[in-house]
Amino acid sequence: MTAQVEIRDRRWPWYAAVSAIVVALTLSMISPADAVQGDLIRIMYIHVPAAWLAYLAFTVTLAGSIGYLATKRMVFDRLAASSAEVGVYFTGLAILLGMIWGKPTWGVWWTWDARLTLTAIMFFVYVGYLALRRATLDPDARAKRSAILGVLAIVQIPIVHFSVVWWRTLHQPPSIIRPDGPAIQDPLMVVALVAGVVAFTVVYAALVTKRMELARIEDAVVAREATLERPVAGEAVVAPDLSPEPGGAR
Amino acid sequence: MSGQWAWVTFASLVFYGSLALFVGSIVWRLRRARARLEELS
Amino acid sequence: MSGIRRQALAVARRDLARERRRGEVLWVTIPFGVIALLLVPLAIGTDQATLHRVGPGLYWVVVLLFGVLVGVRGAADETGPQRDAAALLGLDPVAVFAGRTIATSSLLVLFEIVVGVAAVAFYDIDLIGVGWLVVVVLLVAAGLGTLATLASSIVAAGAGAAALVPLLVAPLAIPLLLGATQSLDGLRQGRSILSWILLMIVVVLVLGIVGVVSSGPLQESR
Amino acid sequence: MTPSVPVVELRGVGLRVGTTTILRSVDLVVDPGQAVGLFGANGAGKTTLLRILGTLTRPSEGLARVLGVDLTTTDRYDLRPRIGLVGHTPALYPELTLRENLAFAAEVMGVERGRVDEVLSMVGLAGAAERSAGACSHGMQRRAEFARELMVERDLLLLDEPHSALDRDAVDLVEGLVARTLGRGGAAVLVSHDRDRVAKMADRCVELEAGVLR
Repeated sequence: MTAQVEIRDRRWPWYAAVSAIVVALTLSMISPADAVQGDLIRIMYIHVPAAWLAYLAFTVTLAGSIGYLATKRMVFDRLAASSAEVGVYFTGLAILLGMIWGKPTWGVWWTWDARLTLTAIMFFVYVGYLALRRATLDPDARAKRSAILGVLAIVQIPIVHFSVVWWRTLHQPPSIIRPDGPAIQDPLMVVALVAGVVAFTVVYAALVTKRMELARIEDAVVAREATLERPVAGEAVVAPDLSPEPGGAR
Repeated sequence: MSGQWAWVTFASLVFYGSLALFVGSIVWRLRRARARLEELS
Repeated sequence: MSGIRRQALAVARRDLARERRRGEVLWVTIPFGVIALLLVPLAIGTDQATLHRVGPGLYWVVVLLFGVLVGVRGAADETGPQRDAAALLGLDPVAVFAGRTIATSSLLVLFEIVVGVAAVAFYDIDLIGVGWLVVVVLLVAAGLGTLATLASSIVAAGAGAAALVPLLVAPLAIPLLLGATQSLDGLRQGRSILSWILLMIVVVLVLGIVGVVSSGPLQESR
Repeated sequence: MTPSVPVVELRGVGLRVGTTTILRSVDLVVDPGQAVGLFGANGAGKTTLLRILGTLTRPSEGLARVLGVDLTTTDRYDLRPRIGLVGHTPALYPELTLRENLAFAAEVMGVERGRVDEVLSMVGLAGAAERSAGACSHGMQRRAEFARELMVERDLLLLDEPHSALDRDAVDLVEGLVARTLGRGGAAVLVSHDRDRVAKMADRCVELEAGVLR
């Protein structure tokens, strides 16, 4: 009974997210410094989980897109959209944190390594996805068009990935690849990293839950506005020169 | 070592700051949408 | 199937004839691309050796960024009544996609040739392996044409289309950019470029399949 | 076509876009061989109703069938070659000549090219075939669109303001086109402001008032 009441509380995702983050960040701060990187490794405890979420989020967007195309149920569209928005945030965060880590480690903000380049490309692909959603007003057209883009984006990612990796190996013999991944020596480091990944996943789930709630309410507002029937008969109605795409152009 | 902690602090600020902004934007949009729904019913 | 081919060719011919009369690509987009090539040395310096080295890469960047504009044209220049009338002719959406892609790709070949001549002249680019160059030029045109047509049919005609299509196309066109630049590099250094050619063929095929499969559902959401 | 199937069958059809109701519970049955005049003030929803019948807009409620095919399903796309629509805004490509415009239509529909010049002279545009559509007057463009409809045989003809911008000869042309369609068991819906002229061609007239059919 109690559990049910708690679940109904609309704030529970926030509570879960905040507690997970507190635990993970405490661990990341008390874990020992890395032998090579020193304290900079602490940035990794947020960078790596953020990067992991980027992939998770876009995979969920793909699932939502396919779900929508298969069933035409709006909940899948909301899932795809919410996950993409959260994913773009975490991709951006992962890139920024990577740069902040890279500057003291390598002396430069940016290197043209394959994974970094690919992450940046992915970021812009999904920025485009969100832009498409903003530009399309009719809910059904928006759901279908963005679902198709959601699938196209993922179909292209392996090809982009492959071409970028191939391009890097041609231009950078493996022997001079700088040390990138931190070598994990202490069990507490492993615990901190795992805790980070778990915590971020909880945060992701909370954000997507709330973002979907937002989408649902926005849809409800639109639906409610529609039922506030404008008096149709006995009055000059606005010009109904229907565009082929309601909300779109012409 | 203190230089490294400066970077770690910077990274933490970026993380907390951006997370607060992102969460804030969702909360703000939620409030606005709820208010609008309330207004309509 | 023959019906679709006939319709696709009719659409391609229509688009090309309209473009010939308007001259948008020939008199606007192509000069714009050439200007871009002209601007770079003004910004980075006119050192011949540097320009010779970065020339081919710059050329492909210009083709990718400005070539997208050739593809945006397609969706934006059809009015509602024109689209309705075409639909009631029984025009198959697959034929529309194929026809548009053919027209856009042909215009892109023209764009690549004219801008390419300018690039060779400005940056003193060596033309090595002309046979392969032709293949690369055609593959980039086909890939970019397909991608731009696909993106503009996803975006559909709208106020934001002209800005949105390039944003969708540019990141996904990266395999084409890498394929083209690496092929030119490979030709210069005598490496085999077969794998890059195959990569570009895969890109064209994948985009073509997505375009054909999605053309029906995209028409439906009108 | 089985004679028992009405060409148009609408029962309780409505259309809502976003917050606006454009059509509400429209009932309309048009049998083979019938022409129906559709009147109404500006903004009453006439053009929208025509677009629904032309499979271009999907109705949001009610039962809607043309030639027995449900207009809410994607099956409606198969109907398209059987429906002719001439709207009040010209649908020609202004850069192309009249002949090129019609040749495009012929090619898409699989009609032999010889028909193009044939129909152009039927509508009195043989001399203007090489002129680009954008340089032609509104009336000439409409004639060219009627010429397009003459190239094929449609089962449902939808004409929006068939008399506007047309002279006496061209009106005969429209009447001929309608008569031909009705003669082979098709039907026509004519939207107009001009009650007298349409009433002469139509078997029956209905009035659309602010989204409701009277």
